[in-house]
Amino acid sequence: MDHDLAVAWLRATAAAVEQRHQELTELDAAIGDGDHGTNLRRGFAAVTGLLDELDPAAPPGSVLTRAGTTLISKVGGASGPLYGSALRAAGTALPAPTADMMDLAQALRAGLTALQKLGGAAVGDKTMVDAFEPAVAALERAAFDGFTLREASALAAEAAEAGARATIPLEARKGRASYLGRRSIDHQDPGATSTALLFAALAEVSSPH
Amino acid sequence: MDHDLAVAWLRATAAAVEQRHQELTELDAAIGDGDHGTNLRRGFAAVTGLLDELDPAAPPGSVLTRAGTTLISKVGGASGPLYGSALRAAGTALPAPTADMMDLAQALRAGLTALQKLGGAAVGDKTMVDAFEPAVAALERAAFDGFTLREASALAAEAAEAGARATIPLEARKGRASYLGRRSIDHQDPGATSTALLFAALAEVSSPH
Amino acid sequence: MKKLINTPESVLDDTLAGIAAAHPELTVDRAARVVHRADAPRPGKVALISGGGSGHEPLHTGFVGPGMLDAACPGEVFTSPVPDQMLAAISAVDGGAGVVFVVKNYTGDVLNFSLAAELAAEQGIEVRTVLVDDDVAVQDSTFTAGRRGTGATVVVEKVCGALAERGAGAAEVASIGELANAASRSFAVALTAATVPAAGKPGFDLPGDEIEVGVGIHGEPGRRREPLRPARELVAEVVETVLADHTLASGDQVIALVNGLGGTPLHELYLVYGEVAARLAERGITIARRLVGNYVTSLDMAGFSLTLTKADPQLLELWDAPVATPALHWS
Amino acid sequence: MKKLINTPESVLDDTLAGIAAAHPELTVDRAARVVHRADAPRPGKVALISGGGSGHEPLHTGFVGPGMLDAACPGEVFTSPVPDQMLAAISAVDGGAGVVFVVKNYTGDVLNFSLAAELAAEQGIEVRTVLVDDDVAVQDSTFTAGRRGTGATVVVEKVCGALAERGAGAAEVASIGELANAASRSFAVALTAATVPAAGKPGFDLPGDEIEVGVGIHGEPGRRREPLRPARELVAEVVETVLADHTLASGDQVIALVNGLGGTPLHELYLVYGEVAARLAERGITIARRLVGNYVTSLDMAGFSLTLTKADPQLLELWDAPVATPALHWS
Ligand SMILES: Nc1ncnc2c1ncn2[C@@H]1O[C@H](COP(=O)(O)OP(=O)(O)O)[C@@H](O)[C@H]1O
Ligand SMILES: Nc1ncnc2c1ncn2[C@@H]1O[C@H](COP(=O)(O)OP(=O)(O)O)[C@@H](O)[C@H]1O
Ligand SMILES: [Mg+2]
Ligand SMILES: [Mg+2]
Ligand SMILES: [Mg+2]
Ligand SMILES: [Mg+2]
Repeated sequence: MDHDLAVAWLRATAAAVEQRHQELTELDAAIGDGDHGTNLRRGFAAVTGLLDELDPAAPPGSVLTRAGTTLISKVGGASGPLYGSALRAAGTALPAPTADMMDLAQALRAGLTALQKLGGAAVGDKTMVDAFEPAVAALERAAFDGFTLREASALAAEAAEAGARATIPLEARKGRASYLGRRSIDHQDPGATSTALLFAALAEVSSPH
Repeated sequence: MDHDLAVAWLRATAAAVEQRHQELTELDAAIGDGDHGTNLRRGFAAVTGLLDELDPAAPPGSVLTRAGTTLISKVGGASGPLYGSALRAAGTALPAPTADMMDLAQALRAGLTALQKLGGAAVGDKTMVDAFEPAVAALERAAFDGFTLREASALAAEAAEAGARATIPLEARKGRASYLGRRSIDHQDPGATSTALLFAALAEVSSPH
Repeated sequence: MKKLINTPESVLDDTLAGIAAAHPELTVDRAARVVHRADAPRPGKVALISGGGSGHEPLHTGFVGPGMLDAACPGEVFTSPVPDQMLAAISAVDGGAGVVFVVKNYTGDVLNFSLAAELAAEQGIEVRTVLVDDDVAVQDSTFTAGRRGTGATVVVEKVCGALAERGAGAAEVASIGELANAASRSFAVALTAATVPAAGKPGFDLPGDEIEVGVGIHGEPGRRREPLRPARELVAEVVETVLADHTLASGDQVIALVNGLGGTPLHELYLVYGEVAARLAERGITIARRLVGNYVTSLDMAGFSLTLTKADPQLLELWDAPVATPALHWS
Repeated sequence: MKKLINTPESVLDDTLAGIAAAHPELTVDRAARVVHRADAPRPGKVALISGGGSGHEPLHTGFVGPGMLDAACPGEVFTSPVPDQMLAAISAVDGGAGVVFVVKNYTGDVLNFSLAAELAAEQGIEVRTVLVDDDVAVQDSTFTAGRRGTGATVVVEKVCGALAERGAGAAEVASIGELANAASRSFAVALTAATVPAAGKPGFDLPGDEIEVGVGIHGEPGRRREPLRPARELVAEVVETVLADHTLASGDQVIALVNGLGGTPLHELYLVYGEVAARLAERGITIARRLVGNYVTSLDMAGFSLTLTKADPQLLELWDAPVATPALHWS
């Protein structure tokens, strides 16, 4: 991952959020407070603003770190600090000026660890972790198997998507949805859904057009 | 009019109000504040309570006066003082122990005068006066022509009913409906409608069953 | 109808039970339906009494206390009180120095308070009445019942109360009330209709995105119905409407009341206040004092009213005087 | 959606403009989204800072002033504030005697305030946090995010503010806040759902005569849905529910808050308070102090919450201490 790819990834995520914020908000309305799409939209609009002004020489890690800081400053809610801290930790772990597949997988693992440390959620708690963890695991496996970024990110996107869908039958144990107890069952977690968008965006920008 | 007829008249009015309070309230909702039926229902329930406890020797005038006082004490709104003062003035004017047709007509004229003095409304202002005035005028004519109470009160009831219906095309100039200006047109005045009930009740109790 | 009540018939009594429990500093006579200062009567002090239909809380019960009303007479919901209540209030709070009624200009209120004044006069008690009629939505002409009394009631009760507290005579108290009323204009906009408990359904239909412009506090229909617009435009128009009927010029000071009608949350009222302040600033009018909140409500109606009182040093000084009531409290 | 707003995006900023205009005694930093005492920082005084999503007004901005908060950080509607706001608040009001955060227990609030505390620590500023979690509708277990913070926030901010005003240290201020929180339990009932401006429609469907029992202040669904009942029965059940989770016995004293959720008129809240008082009297529990009104709202939601804080002489004394904020004001 280099500067351009990091920027492209964040822009593609911003575009996906812009396009699907209503869906995210509706998922959140069902088991949360109905603002997840609005929150991320506000955050990624600010990230887009940041990217527009960015030094083209900035290493990819600093792109992610600064995007994470922007999310923390703009999103609020649970998802802002979680995504923000994840991106910040990932960015900090990413070597400059370019990172290979294994570097990227490790950096995103570092991001996930930060997210989990802050939020305290494990896989199965019906949160973004349920999409994030399998996506990172898929990246790690693919890196280990020597896959290209295109192949690896496609696998990660699939895994994130499957993880998001797998939250449907779960009972939430973290975040606002946990107040619902068993009534959180049969709803897809909004944060896991936006995580799937994040990894789909990575796959998208990693494929030649 | 004697004690029994006065009591019967008020009871018949109370029954009519109880039966038709919703209609009165709906008329008031259209051009007022939607409480005319509720107001009169509360007032006539109290009048019924008064009648239950009344000295059987009380002259008819005192029955009306005390009923008027009860309405003033219980109804509130515009209609309470107006009907209450009208009944009080009529009762005061009624000779004891019995009143003939002319006495009754004159007493109700006194009641109407008190009502108009208090409220300041003239015929055509779209108020209870529009039903009250023609009813009293009909009674006076009938008394002059030597009609029986049965005949006279039937004519008065008809006149009151016609007067109430005649408020429909009028623009209100008194009371809450006057705020509406031209938009008060095409609605029947609730107070005129309840006045029609009052005179219909008089006709009802004046007819042999 | 969704309301936190027991039965429509018992709303007033049950509310009074709550007020009695919540405010030990007030005396609540549930039988007579009078709320009055516990320390009344105060010898030598003019007794300031108001009242009106319920459903406008905190008006009037929430304005009883030192520096404001001596007693309030709450009627049934949206129905004026009966003269017996005012007479009971007089006998509870009359300190022998005269009685002043503050009456909102509605036929029912005017008739019931004037019967009460007549009956009091028969007992040798002279009553003066301040009539509040500030709502510019109604044309004040011989063809109407005249302007309705709305938000200015708060200002009138406050300044009369302050003057009465200082031992002023009844004529003086009534005349400052008349002055405050004459200096005040109000206008209201409803986003939804109020539901009277006994009626069980909203007083009028307000479909989709429509609003009632110039509504009365009993849900009396307003000047017109129109689509809801952004607050900035709507408030600009409300300010225009109030000023069109006012004698305010650049350099003048006002007391401003942005009042919620009951169902509108505080953050919207602040937002409206911000727009009001901006529009008045453009015209060089200074808001010297203000209230933002629910003061003269209309049950659960959503919407707001704006009251502007042209303020002179005397009115401001009386406005600032200490007050200790459930709804207004400063020292 | 019928709201007095300009655009859903500008609600917070426009509301802050209104607060700024209405309260010259406060400093409103619209860019930083911080509302703070104009006389801050006060050297030697612990800085008491709170905040949370908007839409709960007067919470928290209405509790800024002498005797209560030094600063409030309002987030977007129903969305917790971001750490930048808390850092800006600290730099505006930190008098060098320590900082205490009052945080309602929601994941978003907890995370953002704790990031802020971390960042402050990096600047050498130690922050203590009082977590408010009083809502008994949520089971407090490792399988949930824990109890939500609701009405008790008012009590916590009041007593912490009183102690801070007297020059107590940060540890002492935080510990009285924890004590007040531990002594408090709340429960809420919604008659209608709130509409978040950005969403444009009610957060949940509440058909016909149904109510949401145990609702959260962001419209989080409650324990169950059931038909609306007369206030007497409903309140009796709410009182039961709160007491079932409390350690109150006959002879105890409480501070009681009957709080409107935004769309419920004051007369209904008084009626509810009357029922609460009657139920507690039956059990020999004395309401030593009380508030009846809109304090912790949920936009335009109709309904109420009940908070009972077991009161000891120290809490009562701090409750009675002077306070001068837009929403609480006594001397
Ligand atoms: N403790 C947690 N750990 C990880 N993810 C969480 C946690 N709490 C909440 N989330 C995620 O955050 C999402 C909600 O984000 P958002 O709606 O933006 O915040 P809020 O709940 O504050 O309104 C949830 O769907 C869930 O995936
Ligand atoms: N000034 C008046 N003179 C005569 N009748 C009046 C006057 N004002 C109102 N009314 C009558 O009172 C009726 C309304 O009574 P009601 O609804 O009980 O009182 P309110 O208007 O106070 O709610 C009107 O329909 C009208 O007939
Ligand atoms: Mg959310
Ligand atoms: Mg009426
Ligand atoms: Mg009425
Ligand atoms: Mg949120």
